Amino acid sequence: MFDLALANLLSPVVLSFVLGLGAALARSDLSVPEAVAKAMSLYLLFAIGFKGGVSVADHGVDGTLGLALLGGVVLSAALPLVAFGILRAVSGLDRTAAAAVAAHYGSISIVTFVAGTAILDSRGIVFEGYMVAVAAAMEAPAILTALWLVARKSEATQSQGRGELLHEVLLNGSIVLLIGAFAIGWITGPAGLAQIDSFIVAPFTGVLCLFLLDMGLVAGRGMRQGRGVLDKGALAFGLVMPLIGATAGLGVGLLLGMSAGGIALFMVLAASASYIAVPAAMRVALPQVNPAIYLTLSLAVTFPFNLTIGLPLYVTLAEALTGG
Amino acid sequence: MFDLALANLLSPVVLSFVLGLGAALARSDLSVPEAVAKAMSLYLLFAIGFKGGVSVADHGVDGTLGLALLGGVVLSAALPLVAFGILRAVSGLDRTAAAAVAAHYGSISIVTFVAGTAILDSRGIVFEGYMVAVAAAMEAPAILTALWLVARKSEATQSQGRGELLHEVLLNGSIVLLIGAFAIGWITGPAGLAQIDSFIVAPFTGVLCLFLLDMGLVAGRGMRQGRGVLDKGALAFGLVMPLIGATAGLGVGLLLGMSAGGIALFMVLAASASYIAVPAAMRVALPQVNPAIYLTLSLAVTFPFNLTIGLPLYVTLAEALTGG
Amino acid sequence: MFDLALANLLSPVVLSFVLGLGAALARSDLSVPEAVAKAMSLYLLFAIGFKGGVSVADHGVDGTLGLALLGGVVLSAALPLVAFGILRAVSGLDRTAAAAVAAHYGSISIVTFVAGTAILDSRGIVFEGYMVAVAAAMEAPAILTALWLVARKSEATQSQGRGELLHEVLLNGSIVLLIGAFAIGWITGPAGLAQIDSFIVAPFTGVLCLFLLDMGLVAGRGMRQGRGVLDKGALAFGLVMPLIGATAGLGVGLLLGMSAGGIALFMVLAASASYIAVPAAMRVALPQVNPAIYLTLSLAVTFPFNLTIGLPLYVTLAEALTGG
Amino acid sequence: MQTHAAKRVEITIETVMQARLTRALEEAGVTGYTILPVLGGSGRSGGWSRSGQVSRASGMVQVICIIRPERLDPLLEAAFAVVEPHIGVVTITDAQVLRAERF
Amino acid sequence: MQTHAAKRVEITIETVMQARLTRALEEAGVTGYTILPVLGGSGRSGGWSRSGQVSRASGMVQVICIIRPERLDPLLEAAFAVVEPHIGVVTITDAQVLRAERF
Amino acid sequence: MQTHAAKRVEITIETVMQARLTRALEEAGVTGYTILPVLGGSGRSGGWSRSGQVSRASGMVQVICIIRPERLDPLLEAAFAVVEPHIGVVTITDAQVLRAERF
Ligand SMILES: Nc1ncnc2c1ncn2[C@@H]1O[C@H](COP(=O)(O)O)[C@@H](O)[C@H]1O
Ligand SMILES: Nc1ncnc2c1ncn2[C@@H]1O[C@H](COP(=O)(O)O)[C@@H](O)[C@H]1O
Ligand SMILES: Nc1ncnc2c1ncn2[C@@H]1O[C@H](COP(=O)(O)O)[C@@H](O)[C@H]1O
Ligand code: NA
Ligand code: NA
Ligand code: NA
Repeated sequence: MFDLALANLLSPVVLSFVLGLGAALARSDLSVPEAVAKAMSLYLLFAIGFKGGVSVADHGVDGTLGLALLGGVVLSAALPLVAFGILRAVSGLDRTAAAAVAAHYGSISIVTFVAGTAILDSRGIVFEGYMVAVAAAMEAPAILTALWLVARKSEATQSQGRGELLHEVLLNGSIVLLIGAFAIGWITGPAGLAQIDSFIVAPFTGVLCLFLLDMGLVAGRGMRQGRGVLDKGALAFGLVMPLIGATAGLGVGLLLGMSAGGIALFMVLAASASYIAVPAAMRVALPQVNPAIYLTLSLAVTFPFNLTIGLPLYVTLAEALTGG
Repeated sequence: MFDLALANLLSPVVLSFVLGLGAALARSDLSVPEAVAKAMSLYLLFAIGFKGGVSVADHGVDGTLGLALLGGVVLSAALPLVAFGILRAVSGLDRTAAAAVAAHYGSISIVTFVAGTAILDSRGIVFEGYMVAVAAAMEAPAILTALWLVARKSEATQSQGRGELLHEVLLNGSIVLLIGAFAIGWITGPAGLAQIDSFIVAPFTGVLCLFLLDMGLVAGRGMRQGRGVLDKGALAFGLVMPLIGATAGLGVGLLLGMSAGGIALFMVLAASASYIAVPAAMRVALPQVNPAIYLTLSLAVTFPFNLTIGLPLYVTLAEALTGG
Repeated sequence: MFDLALANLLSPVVLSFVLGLGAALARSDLSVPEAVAKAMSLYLLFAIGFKGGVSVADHGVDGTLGLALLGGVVLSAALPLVAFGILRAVSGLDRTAAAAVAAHYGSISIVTFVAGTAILDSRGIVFEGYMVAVAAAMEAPAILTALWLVARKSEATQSQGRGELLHEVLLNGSIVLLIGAFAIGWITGPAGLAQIDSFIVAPFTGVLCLFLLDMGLVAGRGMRQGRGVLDKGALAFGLVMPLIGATAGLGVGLLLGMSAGGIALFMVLAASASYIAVPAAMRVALPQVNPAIYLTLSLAVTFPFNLTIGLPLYVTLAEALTGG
Repeated sequence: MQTHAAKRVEITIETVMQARLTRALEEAGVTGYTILPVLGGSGRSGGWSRSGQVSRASGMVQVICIIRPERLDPLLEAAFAVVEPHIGVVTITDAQVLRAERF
Repeated sequence: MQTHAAKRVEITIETVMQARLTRALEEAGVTGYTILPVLGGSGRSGGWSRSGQVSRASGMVQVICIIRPERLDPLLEAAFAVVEPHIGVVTITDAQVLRAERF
Repeated sequence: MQTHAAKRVEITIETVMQARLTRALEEAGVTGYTILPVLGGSGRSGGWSRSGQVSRASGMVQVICIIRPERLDPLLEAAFAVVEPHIGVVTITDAQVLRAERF
């Protein structure tokens, strides 16, 4: 465990993140243009989706695919309830703000997922290719739970915009690209991969480094700007909630009898917090909540925690508990 | 033929286009930043031009280079006359609009050309490296024909801007980069290629996938916005004109005694319709024509047709007729 | 020497620059989006820094690292005095403008450095990996010298902004990324490189080509716009100063007993002129100086000179004088 | 040259609300608008900047509508309904336009 | 502070016409202008958006000129000659400027 | 709808001075501003364009402040102190705003 944690901390990927973080905290003007950050995330989504699809084409789908999707949806829908309860107990956030934050922790961060697969790859641990689809399935349900938490106690339900919001979330660019690339990988299989692997496999880790450099910059700016936005209870939540999520993910993974790699990824997904799809949805649905609250928590607290400490911990636990 | 069509349809390249198309039609917010799309097109132009030049350096130039350039220019200048005649007969477009559209079909789409070379490469069919230069030579003549078609019947010839327009078209960024990279490839030859092949050869197909994803998004948006702009006659034109162009390209290629690959590319060039250089020229020269007409036809009708059905058809025919 | 000069001139890297230059002078609209140019420079800085760090991890640091850093700082601080003296003697620039220009020539151009390492690599000449750190150390001292040159004779010292300016220059994005990547490469060593070499090693020269294409475009536009800004004396300075700088760099390198590659890079650094960090600092500190003066000199005169003639000259000399 | 009085309305609003705003404007009979990108800004809810933004959640755009003076009120009401619960700013300036028949 | 009356002219025009417009402005004696990018818009000829645009054909820019009031008319005439056959909008606003000697 | 008089100040300034300007504005009590990207421009110190710029040294941005009329003077003084030695333009327009309590 300790070795893996150190190896993870001293990998180019994590050090790039640390570099970005440090640069932002030192007020360097280092920055990655918005269009380039977007391009790298398109690349990562396409590559991870495609490889997942190829892996499914290669190994076939066993019965657990459906169950894993169901497990993911349940996790995403249920975790916000836990998160909401904790936040109301330990932080000063009001009902609506707590619900908005809770939505982020039920949903997932695809970059954390990608970093998790990179660790698994580097350790030679295989995982179910369809976990990419599970990741996509976990994006949206948490949002519904959060909206329900708010609507339950308020008369102004704004229900007319609900359908539109769901359409937006389900068809947001990241999900469409991830699932689309998964489908393309599945259809074209190893032959398709052979055509483009020097684009999506070989340079993958390098692109991830530059992307995490940018994530570090954004997280660092978030730390500077978010100072004062979060009380101690909220901060503690941002460090404890991933562990709770990971435990729930571990339970689901064990229950479904998945491989060590699959279980580790279930933990990663449940532990991670969204910072792209859910913030956008919350700005539309719950505009009264200050976005600095959830962005700071998810980007500047939980993401760095998962990247540095969480991921090696989850992988080690998953391996230990499956005798891997 | 059918096998090749299916293999083409199920390649990562075409499926990426289909994914973009579907995402746009489903109103997903998936999008590729303008700067990134531009970067990918710079990359593709540089790579295709460079490889063409290296191929010429490698195999030498035989006498057909000059004839092929001439053939391309003649095709580009003559096809708009055919296109114009058909459009005036079957669609409701007025004289000026029909001329503007006709210019697009005489000129070429370099992305269609690139996709054509990708099919040839994947099937191991060689082609004359200088076809890249032919592609560049075919961009502009069609514009002159179209302007002549308009000027013939109108007093307001705006002739003062003619020279400036030609300068712009002949020195537009795409042509300059394509021809420049071709020259660099020719000068530096295989030794130059060895220095940069892991940049321009290995990742090429992967970049093409992401680029076509974006083309699919643009074409899909074009289909949505262009609904109602085109009458049935114009739509039919967008599907039939590529076949006419391909036939003309076939004739020229056979006449010049080119290889199966070279003939296929002549067909591809003649069948394709411009959507970058010519639209910009038409906005300047014939601003009264609604750009949605030609952009929808060329991007949302002819480009998808060529990519999915046209290319494998042209390649099969070229092979069959040369006994390849 | 002559062979190397020709090989350099006919390399894809230099020809790409020439293509950009020609396109801009011919008023083509070829252009690289700002975000993409920025992305390529981030990539080059990350790759060159990382590789330098790995090389240090690999070969260890001997005593010369500290001395080389010191030598670099002294060169950067002293060269502006020479440059200032020459400019005041041969050009019509006033005291402040001459000081602003002088700052550029004491500081360095990291792209020239990168192009220099590319030549060394292609000829199989090794160099001290820590030269990357020397490059970073040479960015800022020249600015202090220039400000001192101005302040010495003027009452309005604006000294309140001095600290802020230094903070900005020392923490400017390029330096932070270069040094940060150097540190990451050093920490992760060859194992880290193995994870990302197909991203930062294989495509490096290709990216450098596209980047220099853009540099050519910018230099060409600079030549067109800067016509008339520089008198003959200033122009001559832009061609002679790199030779003076290179000679000083040669002296320092010989004095420190470095390898032929290390000496060549010392010459390259001293010969090159900044066009990113120093112009920005000068706009803040000496806004009264027309930026076209130093940008034209450094980008449109000295950079092309170094790229085409200077680099092979410096490498040949360094090899000859060390018996390499 | 002959110019005509018009109102120029500028609405600075979060990017996530852009589609809803332009839809509301179209429903209120606005026949044209132009959208400018916004690099960054600061207000009661703090500062933000586009560089390095990973989330669409915090970008903004500026929507500009030129309209005939008599159409101002329905436009403002439509805009206000969308902007009201959100952060953002609405300003109105008197302007002159060429080609009044377009507005 | 001391300010001076000026006119602010904003011309929203297709990107392909930008060079022609600024050349015409310079010929009409305009000494300065600023060009803003436009993300998207909508008008009589339909809507468009920059994202995913593959063609230069449909982008727009906004050219802003600050000028002394007495110079308005030649500017408008020069601008109109370029804009007239094209899509696009021209607005004029009254403004105050610092450093009037610059205009 | 109920609107309120305000001043709209637009400052076009070099990118390198952006942070200094917004800091000065904040010190002068300005509670909000919006920053627009600038693509290019031309003035007494010549023309420039963002495309292919390798140096931060020559980009510009436009900072827009909406303020209550009575706050105009301190703002202009703060802005002028930063802008004065630099290239750039400051314009002021009369405007109306919704939600005056914000300014
Ligand atoms: N006084 C102002 N002048 C110009 N823009 C403003 C002003 N106040 C707010 N804004 C813009 O509106 C956004 C949201 O402001 P707020 O609703 O006050 O948080 C800011 O980020 C600015 O872009
Ligand atoms: N009323 C308006 N207000 C603001 N911008 C407009 C307006 N009408 C048109 N535009 C802009 O001008 C472009 C062309 O308009 P049009 O010539 O009406 O097709 C549109 O895409 C908008 O960017
Ligand atoms: N009259 C003007 N109207 C609009 N923008 C201007 C004007 N004059 C200058 N500018 C802008 O301010 C920048 C610097 O102008 P200058 O200080 O005159 O060199 C130019 O590049 C333009 O972006
Ligand atoms: Na989660
Ligand atoms: Na054609
Ligand atoms: Na130097």
